Amino acid sequence: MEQNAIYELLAGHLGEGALAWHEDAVEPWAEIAPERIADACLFLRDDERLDFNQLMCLSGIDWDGYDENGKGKSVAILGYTDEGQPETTDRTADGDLGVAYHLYSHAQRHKFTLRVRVAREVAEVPTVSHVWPTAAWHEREAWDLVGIRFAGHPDLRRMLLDEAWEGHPLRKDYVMPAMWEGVPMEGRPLAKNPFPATEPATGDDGPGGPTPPAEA
Amino acid sequence: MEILTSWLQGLPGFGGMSDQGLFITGAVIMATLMFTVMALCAIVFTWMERKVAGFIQSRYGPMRTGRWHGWAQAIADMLKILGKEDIIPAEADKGLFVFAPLLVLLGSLLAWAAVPWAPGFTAADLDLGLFYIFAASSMVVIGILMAGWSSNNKWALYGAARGAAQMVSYEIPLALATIPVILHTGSLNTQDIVIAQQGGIWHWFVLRDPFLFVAFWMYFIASIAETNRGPFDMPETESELVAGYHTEYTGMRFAFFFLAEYANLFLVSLIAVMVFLGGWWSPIPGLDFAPALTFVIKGVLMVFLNMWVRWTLPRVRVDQLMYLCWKVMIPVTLLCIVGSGILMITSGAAG
Amino acid sequence: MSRDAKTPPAGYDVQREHMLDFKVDEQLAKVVESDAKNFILTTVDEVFNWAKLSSIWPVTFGLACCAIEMMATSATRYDIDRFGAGAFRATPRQADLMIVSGTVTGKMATRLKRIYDQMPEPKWVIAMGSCAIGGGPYFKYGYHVVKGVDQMVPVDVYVPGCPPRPEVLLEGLMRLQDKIRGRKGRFVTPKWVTDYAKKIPYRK
Amino acid sequence: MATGKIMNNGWADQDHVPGIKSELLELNMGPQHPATHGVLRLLLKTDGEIVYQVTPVLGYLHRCAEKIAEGVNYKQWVVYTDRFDYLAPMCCNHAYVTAVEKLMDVEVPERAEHLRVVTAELSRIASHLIALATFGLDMGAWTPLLYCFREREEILNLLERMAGGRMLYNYMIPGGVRYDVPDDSWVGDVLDFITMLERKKLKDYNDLLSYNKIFIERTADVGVIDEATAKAYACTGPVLRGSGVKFDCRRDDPYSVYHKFDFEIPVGTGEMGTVGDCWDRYMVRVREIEQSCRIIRQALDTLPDGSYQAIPLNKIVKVPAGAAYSRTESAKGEIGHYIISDGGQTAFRNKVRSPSFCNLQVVEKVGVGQMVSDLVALVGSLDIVLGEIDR
Amino acid sequence: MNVGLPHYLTVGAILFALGLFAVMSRRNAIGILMGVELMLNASNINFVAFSRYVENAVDGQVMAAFVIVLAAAEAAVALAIVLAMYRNYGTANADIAQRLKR
Amino acid sequence: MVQSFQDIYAAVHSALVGMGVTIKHIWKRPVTLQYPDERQVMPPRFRGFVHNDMTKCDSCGICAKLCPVDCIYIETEGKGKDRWMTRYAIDYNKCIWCSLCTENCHTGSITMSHDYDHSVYDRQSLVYEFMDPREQKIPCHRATRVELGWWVEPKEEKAKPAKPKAEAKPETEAKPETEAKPGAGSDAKPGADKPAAGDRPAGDKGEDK
Amino acid sequence: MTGDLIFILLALLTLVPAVWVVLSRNLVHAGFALLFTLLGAAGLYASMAADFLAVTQLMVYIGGVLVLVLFTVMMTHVPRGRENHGLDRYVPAAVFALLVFGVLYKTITAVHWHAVTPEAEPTIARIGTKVMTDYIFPFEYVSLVLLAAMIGAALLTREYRPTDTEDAPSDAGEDAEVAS
Amino acid sequence: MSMTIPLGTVTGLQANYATVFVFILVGFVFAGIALGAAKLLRPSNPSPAKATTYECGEMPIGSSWVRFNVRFYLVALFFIIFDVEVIFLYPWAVVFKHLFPVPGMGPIVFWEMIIFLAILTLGLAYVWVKGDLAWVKKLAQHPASTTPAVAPAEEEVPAS
Ligand code: SF4
Ligand code: SF4
Ligand code: SF4
Repeated sequence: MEQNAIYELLAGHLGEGALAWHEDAVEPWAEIAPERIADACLFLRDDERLDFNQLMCLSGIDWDGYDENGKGKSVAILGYTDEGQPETTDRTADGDLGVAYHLYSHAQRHKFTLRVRVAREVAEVPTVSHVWPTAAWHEREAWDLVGIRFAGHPDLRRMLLDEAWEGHPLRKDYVMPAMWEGVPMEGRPLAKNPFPATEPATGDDGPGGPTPPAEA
Repeated sequence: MEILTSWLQGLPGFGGMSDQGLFITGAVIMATLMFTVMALCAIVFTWMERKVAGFIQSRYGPMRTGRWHGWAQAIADMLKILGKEDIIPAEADKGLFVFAPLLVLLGSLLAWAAVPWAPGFTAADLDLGLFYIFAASSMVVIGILMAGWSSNNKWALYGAARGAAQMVSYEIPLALATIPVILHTGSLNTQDIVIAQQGGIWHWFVLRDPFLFVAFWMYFIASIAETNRGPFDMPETESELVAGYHTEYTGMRFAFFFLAEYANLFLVSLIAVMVFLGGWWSPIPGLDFAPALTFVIKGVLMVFLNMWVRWTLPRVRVDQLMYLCWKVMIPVTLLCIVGSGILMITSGAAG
Repeated sequence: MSRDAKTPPAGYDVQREHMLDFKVDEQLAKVVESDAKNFILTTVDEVFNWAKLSSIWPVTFGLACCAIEMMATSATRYDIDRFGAGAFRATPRQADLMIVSGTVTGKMATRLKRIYDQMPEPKWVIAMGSCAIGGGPYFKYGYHVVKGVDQMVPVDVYVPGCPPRPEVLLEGLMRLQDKIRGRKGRFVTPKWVTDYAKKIPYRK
Repeated sequence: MATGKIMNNGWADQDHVPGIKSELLELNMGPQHPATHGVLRLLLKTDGEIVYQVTPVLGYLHRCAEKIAEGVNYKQWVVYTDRFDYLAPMCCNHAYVTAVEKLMDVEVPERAEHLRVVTAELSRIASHLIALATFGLDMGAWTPLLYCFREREEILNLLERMAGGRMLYNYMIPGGVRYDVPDDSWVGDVLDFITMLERKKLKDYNDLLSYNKIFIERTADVGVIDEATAKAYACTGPVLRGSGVKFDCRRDDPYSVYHKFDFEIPVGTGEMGTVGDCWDRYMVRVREIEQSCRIIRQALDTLPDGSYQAIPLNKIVKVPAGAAYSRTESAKGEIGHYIISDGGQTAFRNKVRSPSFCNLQVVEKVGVGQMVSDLVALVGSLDIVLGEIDR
Repeated sequence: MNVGLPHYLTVGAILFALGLFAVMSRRNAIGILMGVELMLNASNINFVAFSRYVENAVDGQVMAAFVIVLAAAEAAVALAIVLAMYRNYGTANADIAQRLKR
Repeated sequence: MVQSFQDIYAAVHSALVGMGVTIKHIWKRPVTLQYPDERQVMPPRFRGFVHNDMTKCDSCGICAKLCPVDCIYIETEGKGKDRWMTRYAIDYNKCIWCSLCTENCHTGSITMSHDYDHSVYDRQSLVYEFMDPREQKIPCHRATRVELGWWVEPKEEKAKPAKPKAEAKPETEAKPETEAKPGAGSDAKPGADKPAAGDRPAGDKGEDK
Repeated sequence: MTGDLIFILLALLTLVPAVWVVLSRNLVHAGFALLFTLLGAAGLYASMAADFLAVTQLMVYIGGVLVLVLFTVMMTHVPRGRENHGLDRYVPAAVFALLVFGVLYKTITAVHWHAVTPEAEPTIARIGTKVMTDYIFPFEYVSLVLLAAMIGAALLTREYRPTDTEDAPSDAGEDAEVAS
Repeated sequence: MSMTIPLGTVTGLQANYATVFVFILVGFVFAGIALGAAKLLRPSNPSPAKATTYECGEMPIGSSWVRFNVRFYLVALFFIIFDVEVIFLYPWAVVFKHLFPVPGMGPIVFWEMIIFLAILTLGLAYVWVKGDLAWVKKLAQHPASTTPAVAPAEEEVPAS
């Protein structure tokens, strides 16, 4: 089925106010009000004309710093320096968070994309794990990495990181940890120039110095 | 024993020795010999296993330790294990943990006492030889249970439970499969059993009658299971229970299990040879030059068969293992006993 | 093109690998000489060292992509068993060597440490692959990656590569054997690096 | 039957309390366990041999790939896609470049697509070989593992000639592939190899493993994932097909040039037991190897001439702003990349939908009530790879 | 010392007394069972000793064999009962089980 | 009953078939490559350690920028014509042998060598220093280089003479490449693939032995 | 002399662990101690030329009963394998046991046994003959007893049995069992 | 076969068992030597971390000293019965050949054992039919049974 037709059906179900349609994108997508997402998904799954029985993907997104017009202005994320120390910044992130749902129907062979957007402070979206069981893990992952809480999720624990982990790494303002539960996460500066101007390079096992052993 | 004691008597220093002294000296020498053989077979067979596995898998196996095809590999392994630190887990039941490997080792060592190496050459020439061998090796079960339980490790516990259940189960078909042979020999003495097979390959029990043939294969399968190898290595299943009952064992204590495993492997092969494959008799009558050598060669061939099976077949599941034992092998061996008995009666062999 | 050259290509120095054999060569002789006071002890030591280096049982410890290469090393074509190191033990209790093959993440690092602790001594660690050596590709943004397993456990040999070819792991194993033998092996920086450095004309 | 009964088949734990629930043995399978194919940890609750609950714990190989995607540029990120499914890196490369190209809207030269298909299929074969190998190993068969690795080495050699890397190739780039066919004999060698594989080696595996009675007993009727479950959990790839669903992105959502080729989609038929059991999943992989061989043969036979790069190698790729989800069929299943670009050199967000991640989820449901050994079989037959689950 | 019948009988008696002690002092049903096994072994020793030193026939041994066999059967059933008890009362403690029964 | 006999037959039969397969392999020659004694010849595109020919490198820093893991360390001092390179190092703690650096080097100095086996005992030794600033510093500016007499022709010229030298390698893909790729990019490739014969050893001992 | 020594060793091997069996607070330890007692008893049989019995003891007691006992101990899971018992029982039990032992010992020493020490002979054939002839009915009876024991024990341990508190159908579990 | 070495009361037949006894002692001695040698040679560097229980790298949850599944017990139980059967089969097998020809004994010897076997086979058949030899394998087939496991994050599977 055509994307537009799907949208029409969905809009018919949800009512106009609940969603917006972005048609000209590479991949058209419908923006849905967060509180209606579970409803919409149930409809998309159960309506036999649509029959979206597969949730291909569920992605949590931090929209902070995204420039809609696409001038490549997105903020640089923080990492570790060459010395292995975490980079820091004064910038505070403020953009919205979002979730994208990619649906597919085995029977009808069509796809559809939904998106929701929530304010960073709210960061809560209804779960769709009762619609598609597979969403359970995706949502856990989104909670883990992006920090979007899914209301009604049966088991919203962190998925990839440890329960005790601090912060949600895929947020744009995430500062890399230096230490975690006794495990050093920072690197060690290895890039040091081994040739300080005065000291001679030494040793068998020394860094690749200019003194190879005599070859036979 | 007799050979040994009389030989000892002939030695200069032993002439004036009392009979008891002679006997004890003889027994100690014998036990030492058996122990050495046992250790040796662990060494030889680990190497052999790795080579056989290697060649089956189109690779080489050990190549570099000791130059020629890594012949010294197992020696190095043993020496290294000797120098490994010994860890007793804090949570373990220390006494039992320490004792379990000894028991396993002892269980297999004891069984070696009754192996008929050559005419008249048995460490303990027991009237109940075969029966005794099975009985002695049943001590291994306790050792395994002990090891698994005392480790206080869940995988070890699983391994021990599986191992014990498996070994006790397969003891039955193992013992039952030999009974048709006992019917023929009328003696449990290991020497007698071999002597009864004199006269070329057609007199070996495996080829005496069809039931015995089936019994032999039953024995073979049961012996694989009894040694926890091949497709029946449930207690050690690397891919399920990390290393089974010896998960927590290190160094020398682990080596004891290792030793016992290969000693048992060789032992059951030797028993197969002794009971079914004509012991030290060569296939062609009259060509019995080196009885002990023939015996050992046949044993090694059986071991090879064992390895071949091991490196070919996937592993069965626990319940299938039990199924195989209780629902296939025990009925079949019972059938073999009855069938062989009837054949004996009808052919007039009884009497 | 022939990939399966069974002979070393030209310029490859076979000699250097013969350091592996249980034979007193010059360098070892030097080591031995210094200990010559107690001849027996030295010999016994030597024998045990030989045993240790000939029978390095690794623990089955695969972490990531490199683990596949580790498997490949133990598989048909490269066959780590030739060195006596093919007896992969599933339990650290019976292992001598931990091949940290892959990315060590924060969550795994504590487990890795525990497994290492549970190994009986003497024990060795090979860090295989860039990740295990120094965080590798995950150095910069790897918030969950430990940059170098040597921050968790002492590492004896570093095997570079991403993933290192099986040969390299074998080479690392040989270097480990050298180390056990009591010498630090040969010079480790490849010669071509220094050779080129030498070729550059001097300034002035 | 009452629930309590089952619980009570093991005995009570506390003293003096009649009819109390039994204590289940809680044990960790993994993260370092031979059966978990990496550093997966399965938290089991068992009673004897029966598993009452499976809780996969992930993240032991969480390598922060999605974060890195926001930090490195599009071409550098190809390197990291290699490391998702390190058993079939070409497939991952392919998935990623397809997604980027979808956003960039570039026309990829035919030749490049053919080369991509060939390498990806070779990679798929390699991955399936490892799947067979490790599955056999889980079942206790060592030797097939070694044989499969032997054949895999051949593939790696071919791909190494092609791409330079032995295992991780970094071969595809947005807009094409990095290198052309390396030498004149390469095509012939590939054809020789697949012929040999089809004719001889697969037969060996079948003799040794697939049709071995013990193997069948261990895998048939074990770990049955029925069609409804498979779809609900968004299983893809051989897992879905093993459950009898004839779905394959290469055919049903065509990308690259797969529409040009004639191949079949093997599905589980329940030949040895129930549709969707471990044996079916295993066999689907074996049959897919054959199909991959067919594809390779066709792709090489019709290998067009012309350029193989639409974007020169030394150009920095910039992707226009927008978002696109693209999915391809990797060896493990459907691998999807959701790329949000803001027009810069690096992706704004790159979510990877990894097939193993979704496939593994089914363990929570299907693993319950299995024996420990069957759980091993189930996990083995899912053919997960942790690099892509944890990313 | 010339080892003879009395020595064996004494060993048997000690073993029997120990078994008795176990039966009386143990609370755990399995402990009691172990005590019973000790006593059975004691009686077996006596059987064999008599058969060897008094009668020189194998009847005593046959008897002992039957005892062993029956002990095995007894152990099987008794342990099954222990298990049943454990399942029903949650304890292998004979006293408590008895109390719970009421 | 019949079923169970069939099962037994199937089990025995399949086991025997499997054993046939395995015994077949016992007699075959193993496919193992006995590594330290035998080595395989690497294909031309093989990516070993990254190697930089310091005589050509002008420390433009492209490679360092393109490296996805930032493992190339270039240090220079001075400015303009008096700019000297004091360090060129590659950190194999991080390098993932991806060859991205070699693709865009405009002088073709950085290449992937065929050397791959160098385990070390010390993590520091994996930082390969390609030059020793105590012995020499390398001029960066073209004019200075010309002046000092170690100007190396730009790649376009360099690539062509390099080709015939690589005759040992049967690969010929350089041609379609150059056609396909416009600009300098096309020539990055041959440099990546081909060692300047004689310059680069296959084994660590070098061919000069 | 050597015989005496062996006897003493065997008697110690029997009795010392037996004390442990009796006194150990850890039932698993008691079980393993029982192993030695049984081993010692087997040794005593052997020293009395009852070789068949000795081996039977090894096989049935050690290989069978003991395994069973250990399994049961492990299954009933006395916490940490320990049993709590107080002294209150020790005293009467000890007194009674000593009393019994006293009586027995008195009997042993009081009676003059007409002991003979004949030459030892292989026993198995004789036992076999005996079983086939004199003891034929006890023998068949034993088989019935074993059958009964097996069925009884199987019944008792069947997994889905109704209990006091729960009343599920007794064989419900079996229908679902997959005989694999 | 028996040796007649005067060994106090350990005579003749027992001599072989004395050998077994010596085997036990020698076994212990050798094990002791091996352990002693290892003790001399091995390093010892205990630490609390080293002595933790290995459970795939995780800290174990609870002790492993919990009860086993009854299955294993049942196996041992049946074993014991059949073990006894074997015990009686051995003397029978030994005398069979000798007793069978004795007039009047043949049928008795034969049928007696057949009856014995038959009775025990009956037992085997009983437990077989009753399913005691089968492992309860599929928990999933008990509809209510998935509930004890703490429900994973799953809901009703949607019809698709
Ligand atoms: S070093 Fe490379 S191959 Fe190895 S684990 Fe890390 S990314 Fe994977
Ligand atoms: S890109 Fe080439 S010339 Fe520039 S710094 Fe790197 S190696 Fe030198
Ligand atoms: S090969 Fe890749 S990782 Fe290594 S230096 Fe070059 S660009 Fe960096």
